[in-house]
Amino acid sequence: MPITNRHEQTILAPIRRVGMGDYLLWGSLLVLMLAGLGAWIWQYIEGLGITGMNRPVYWGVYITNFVFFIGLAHSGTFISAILRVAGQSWRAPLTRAAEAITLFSLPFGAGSILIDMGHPERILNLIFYGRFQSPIMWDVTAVGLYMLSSIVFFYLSLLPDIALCRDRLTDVPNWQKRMYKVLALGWKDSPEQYHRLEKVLDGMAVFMTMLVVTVHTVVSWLFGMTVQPGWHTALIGPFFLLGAILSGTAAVVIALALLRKVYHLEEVLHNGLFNSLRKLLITFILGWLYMMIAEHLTIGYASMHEEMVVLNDKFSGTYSLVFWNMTVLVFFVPLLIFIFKGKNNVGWMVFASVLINIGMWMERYIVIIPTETSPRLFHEMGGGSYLPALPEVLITIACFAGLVFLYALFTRFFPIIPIWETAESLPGHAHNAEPAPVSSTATGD
Amino acid sequence: MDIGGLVHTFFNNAGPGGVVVMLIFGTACTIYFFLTRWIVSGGRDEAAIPDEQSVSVDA
Amino acid sequence: MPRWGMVIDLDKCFACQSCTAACRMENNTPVAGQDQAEMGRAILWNEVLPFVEGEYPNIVETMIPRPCMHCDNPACIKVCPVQATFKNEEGVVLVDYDRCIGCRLCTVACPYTVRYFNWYQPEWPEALKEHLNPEPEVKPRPKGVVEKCTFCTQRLRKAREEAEAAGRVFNATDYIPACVQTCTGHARYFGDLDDPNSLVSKLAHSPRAFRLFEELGTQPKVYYLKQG
Amino acid sequence: MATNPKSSTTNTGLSRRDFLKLGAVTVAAGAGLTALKSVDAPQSPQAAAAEERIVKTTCALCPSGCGLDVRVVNGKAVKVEGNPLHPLNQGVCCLKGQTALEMLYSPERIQHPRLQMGERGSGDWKEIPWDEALGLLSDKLTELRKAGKAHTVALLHGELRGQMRQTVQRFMRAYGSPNMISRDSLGEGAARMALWLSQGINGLPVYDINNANYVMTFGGNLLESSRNVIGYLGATAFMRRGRPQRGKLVAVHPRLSATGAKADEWIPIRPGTYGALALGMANVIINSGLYDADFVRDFTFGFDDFEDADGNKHQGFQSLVLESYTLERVSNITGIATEIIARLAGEFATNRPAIAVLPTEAGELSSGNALYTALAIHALNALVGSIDALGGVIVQRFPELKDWPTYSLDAAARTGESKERIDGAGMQFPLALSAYQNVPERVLSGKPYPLEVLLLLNANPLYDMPNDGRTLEALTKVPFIVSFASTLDESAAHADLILPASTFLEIWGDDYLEGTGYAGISLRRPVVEPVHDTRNPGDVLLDLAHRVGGPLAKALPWKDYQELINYRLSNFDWEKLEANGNWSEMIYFNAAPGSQAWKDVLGRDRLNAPQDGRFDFFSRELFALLGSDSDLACLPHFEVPATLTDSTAEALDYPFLLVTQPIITQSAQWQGIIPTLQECYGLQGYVKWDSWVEIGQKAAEALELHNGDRVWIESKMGRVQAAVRVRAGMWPNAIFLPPGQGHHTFVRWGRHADDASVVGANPNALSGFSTEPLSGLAVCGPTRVRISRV
Repeated sequence: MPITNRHEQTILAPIRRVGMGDYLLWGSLLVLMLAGLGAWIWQYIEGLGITGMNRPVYWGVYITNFVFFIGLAHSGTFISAILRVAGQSWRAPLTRAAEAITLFSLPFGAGSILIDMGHPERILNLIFYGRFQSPIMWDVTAVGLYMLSSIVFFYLSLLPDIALCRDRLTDVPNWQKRMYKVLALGWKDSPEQYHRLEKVLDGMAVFMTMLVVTVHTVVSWLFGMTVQPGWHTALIGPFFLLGAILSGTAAVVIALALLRKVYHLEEVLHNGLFNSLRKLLITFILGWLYMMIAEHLTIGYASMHEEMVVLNDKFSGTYSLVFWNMTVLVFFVPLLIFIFKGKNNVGWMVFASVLINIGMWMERYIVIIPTETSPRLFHEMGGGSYLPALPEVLITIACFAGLVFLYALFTRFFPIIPIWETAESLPGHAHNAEPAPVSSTATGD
Repeated sequence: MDIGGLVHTFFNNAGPGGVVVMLIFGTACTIYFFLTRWIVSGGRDEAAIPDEQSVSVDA
Repeated sequence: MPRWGMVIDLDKCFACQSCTAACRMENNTPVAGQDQAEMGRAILWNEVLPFVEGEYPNIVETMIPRPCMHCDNPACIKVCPVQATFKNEEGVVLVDYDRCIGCRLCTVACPYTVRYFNWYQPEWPEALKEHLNPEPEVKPRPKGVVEKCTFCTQRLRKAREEAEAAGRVFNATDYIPACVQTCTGHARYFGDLDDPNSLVSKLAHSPRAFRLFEELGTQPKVYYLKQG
Repeated sequence: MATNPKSSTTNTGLSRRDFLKLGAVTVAAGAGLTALKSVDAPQSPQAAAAEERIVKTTCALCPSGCGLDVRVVNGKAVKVEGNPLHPLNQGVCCLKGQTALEMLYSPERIQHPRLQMGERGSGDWKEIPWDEALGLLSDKLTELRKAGKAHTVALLHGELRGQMRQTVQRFMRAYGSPNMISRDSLGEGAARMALWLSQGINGLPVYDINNANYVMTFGGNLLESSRNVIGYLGATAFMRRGRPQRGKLVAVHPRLSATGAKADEWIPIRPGTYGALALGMANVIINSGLYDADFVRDFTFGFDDFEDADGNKHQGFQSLVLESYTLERVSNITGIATEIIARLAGEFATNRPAIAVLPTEAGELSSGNALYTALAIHALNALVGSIDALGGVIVQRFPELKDWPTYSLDAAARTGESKERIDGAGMQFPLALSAYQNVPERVLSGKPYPLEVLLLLNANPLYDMPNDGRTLEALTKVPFIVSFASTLDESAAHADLILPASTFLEIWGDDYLEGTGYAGISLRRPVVEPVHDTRNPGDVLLDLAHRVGGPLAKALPWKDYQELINYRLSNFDWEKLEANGNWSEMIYFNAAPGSQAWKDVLGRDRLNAPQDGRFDFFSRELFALLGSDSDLACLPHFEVPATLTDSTAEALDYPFLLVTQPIITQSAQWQGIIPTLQECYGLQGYVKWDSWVEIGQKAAEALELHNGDRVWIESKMGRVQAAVRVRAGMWPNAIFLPPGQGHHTFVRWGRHADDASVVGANPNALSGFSTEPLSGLAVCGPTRVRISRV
């Protein structure tokens, strides 16, 4: 059936033709990824010695990447699952974009652990000799389950649109058609199917919300469970969780703005959406600030000796530069931008979100490294020092390039805006029991 | 064996942890597989499997 | 089964680092070389650590030899995902080099930073390979695994074999680690903490005895006797 | 297992038994996977039944000479441990001994004799067989001897152990050269001379710390690098915890060393002013009448003023000290508060037996007042009656060995013997046995005669005293230089012929038990077959003696050094000696003052002073030598070191005083070569594989220096670079550079081995070496230096 309404037409446009720009983009991203892969192979052959890690700073940029990318992975679940549970129908256009960030950042998060291991080829030991008392086993379970669940959740919400592509897109290469046919699993747009899909998605949304809370708490318990000063605090779980949601939502804003610009989806991803996200971001930044104050005030006030060593290192020591930049980048500047400049101004929103994510990467760095550089048994000149070396830089860039590459690849072959959900705003597809959503232009205050 | 001992051996020894992980992944996969099949099969029941029932009138 | 423990009398220890060298020669820990040592990657299981307090001229400088504490409630064993590090029935914390996946969670968990990581494949010039201790337990470790003081388990095994060969019952005083044997100030005592008559348990209960970070609940089994 | 009836009836869903079955199945699956995993290669089979033995030998990496048990498996030495049957170390072994295997198998060792083909120092060597090398040297020696120039052959030597010292003496004397120059004028010469001038014993003082109640070390590093480190470590441990009454250890040094940190008290003092402190304490002890009056009255001389044979008056020790070493003056000189000096003196005198320890390390007493400082410090022992007392200063006894065969000197040997020594000892420096640091100046001046051949045995003059290139200049003037070095050290690199010495684990030899007091001998025997084509210098000398022939062959008739050892130790039960690795009397018998044995401990070696069993406060030996022109020269007194009295301009330009102090990780000739020692080189600054400069806190603040900054340390003689370590335990304007680093031979190790460079810096390069007029002892400190950022 030829494309009839304009809505589908704008969303399916990007899939039409794979231009020269795409190949160029994919090529450059692939080069970066191969550089990262080469660095990892060099590290596997030579040994972890080529990184900057040493004694006592045994964990460095790789573990920071691990926490950061798992943090990014919270965007998808938050936008689609939690808002679906909360019945916020305005989230419809951006659910897939958000879940895509989750889907494509998770492998690089989990991959960072693999890269950081001394013997990656012994990964199966985790299964053969898995020991559940270790926080790493909790991580493996939680992150693994979360990855599996977000793949299924993503695929299910994609199903109707794949069927739509199968039916609508006739002038695409054959292999693409066959792919749509296979992936659509014989979807027939029947109301019963939609009804079952809605029920399953609602059920999974509840499960995913609970799961995402466990994932990032468990990631933070890698540090929380040790007795090291600066790590061993009860607040590290919620602190990391809120940081992750903040970083995830900021990532969603960036992704949406890029999509809007590249694929001219202005009227689908209208300013109202960004205004709602802006309100969310403001609350999360304030929440994150609350966590920061709660943690550092408690440590500073009680001022136990070894805790103060780490705290002073952060506030006025070697890491004071990174720490204060991080607080400014994540708290002051974005907050001011959102409050004064952000309304109806996507450009500023993106700038603030980029700042937030840079700040959040530094925040993970600040939580991990200073505790390691001032060990409890702090003898004369015993403090460690750590500078990331070439392989760590290459692999970090490769992770980011990988995320963007997968994202770009996906938007080329599948509609990034869920047509069947947004189509509800048009008559004819009365599948959703909710009342007709408020028309798009009126939202936002 | 008392509960404390059971919990201790479960958490402390190498082996059961891996089995639990496999269990969780296994059950998750099967659940999702059946869910997906159930969703997709939605279309067929309504339109009735051609051989068993008469062709339904639904569009 | 004996519960091995050690007592180090800081009044008789003169920070001569013989224990550091003896431990290396007994357990074949690799030499790191200048550039690696600058990055803090020297592997010395039994390092002597200097602590300085005070302003000139009233200075207190304590130098503490720090083997692995072989804690009864070790922070490292709790976190190992594959049980590569474990406590044998005699309370000695060991590492299985074939199973360790090199995730290094145990190295960051240990409050005493006694665990070392092989960043590179250890290597010796051809000639120097000759002097390595041939015992199987101390075969040079591959890169990518964690290693630490083991209270010289190879000496325990040999002591047991000798006792068996001589047809007598093995008792706790037959075995001492290399660092205890070579201590120039005779400051180290080693033995079974569960045997109330052993010198080690008597000294462990002396008023001068203290342990590092007792408040952490790791229950270390290396006691220090106060200097002075 | 009795089935539980209740469970079978409730068949709702999974019954407990099904659940257990399911659990069992899953565990089985897990186990299956585990089985799959552990099928990899089984543990490598135990090496073929290893041929293993324990060989007992004696260490030579520091003057102590501990007994070692070396475990040899399949002909390879795999572990060095202490010999439990050896009285000195009783089973312990210091870190140098432990790492001896990294010396034995070191890739830096010279493997064959070499001849310098190109210009000296060019490194253009040709490896030649031993015969050719020995032939070359023996021809040169015979030719010189025939030409009557036997005296133009000189031998610079460091530590010579056991029979080696007398072997070399016989070789040089029979050959006809007076120039056997020992290195101890840099270090232990001061202690030896002080003991001889005051107590009449030509030897080094030994301290019975086991039984002492109060030990005070003036300079040096008793627990890290004294002559009998291991003995004193064990003794101090016994003094503290081995006896009901805990002894006190006080360390006096401008730097807080490991000895200072582990001592009960560390007394920071202005560098080079130990003598003043000792005399200040003597002042307090005499003033308060705490000295041992009986001992002083009956067994000392020169305490009170006296009249000599021809009637002129002489000032005694008492009046000198009371007059000119008041507390205030001493406090100004030393920078120590008066009440501290008074308290130390009081403690020293009342906690008997007390010991004042003389430093014997290189560079410790080298401020131009070494002799009189040593005399002052040793006088304290006499004041409190610790001479040969239980827990006091005892005299080392030596075992009676089979006598050396007599030999007569021929004409050439007699003329050579009468010649003046090249280093001026005996003539220019009447008291000195040798003046090692004076050799370069004399060679450059060509007086009294130019040298033809220079032999270097355990000595590295280019490293010990670079003197801003003058030593190198002197070496280039000597036509033929032979080195017995084991590695290509700085001096060996400028030699013409290298006859590489084997390590102590590959040679026969012995060690006198020094530092325990009672007589003893410790056997050294080859542990493994020589790893390279190297020989024991003892064998080389015997071989040369036979090649040169004549009186030399008669003086050293043995075919090789093992035979010499067997001969000399023949009156011991050889099996027992080999089994235990040593023989000793185990007990020291203190001589009661005035008893028959007292003659052996006081005045035994006096030349022209009466052997009346009296300790000389006023040295009659010196008096006989110097005549009666000045009393002060015969009494212990304090001369302010030259560098402390420099003009303000110089003091402003070079504000800091460089202090040296040997540390325990510095092994004799193998500095910089042993990787494990490099890896724990600087304990207190936590430095590995590098040099560091220790600066006081206030000085560091003034220069805004922090830990780890690279700085230049510059003196008039040269400049070196090191990393800063800010140290609380440092005299305000003193700085410290660790000796033993900065060698041009270093082990290429680790990943970037090929571009490895010199490790650390050589502090000797900063000091100018001159000589004390009377005693011939080295004057090289405290050097004035300045610090500037790199």
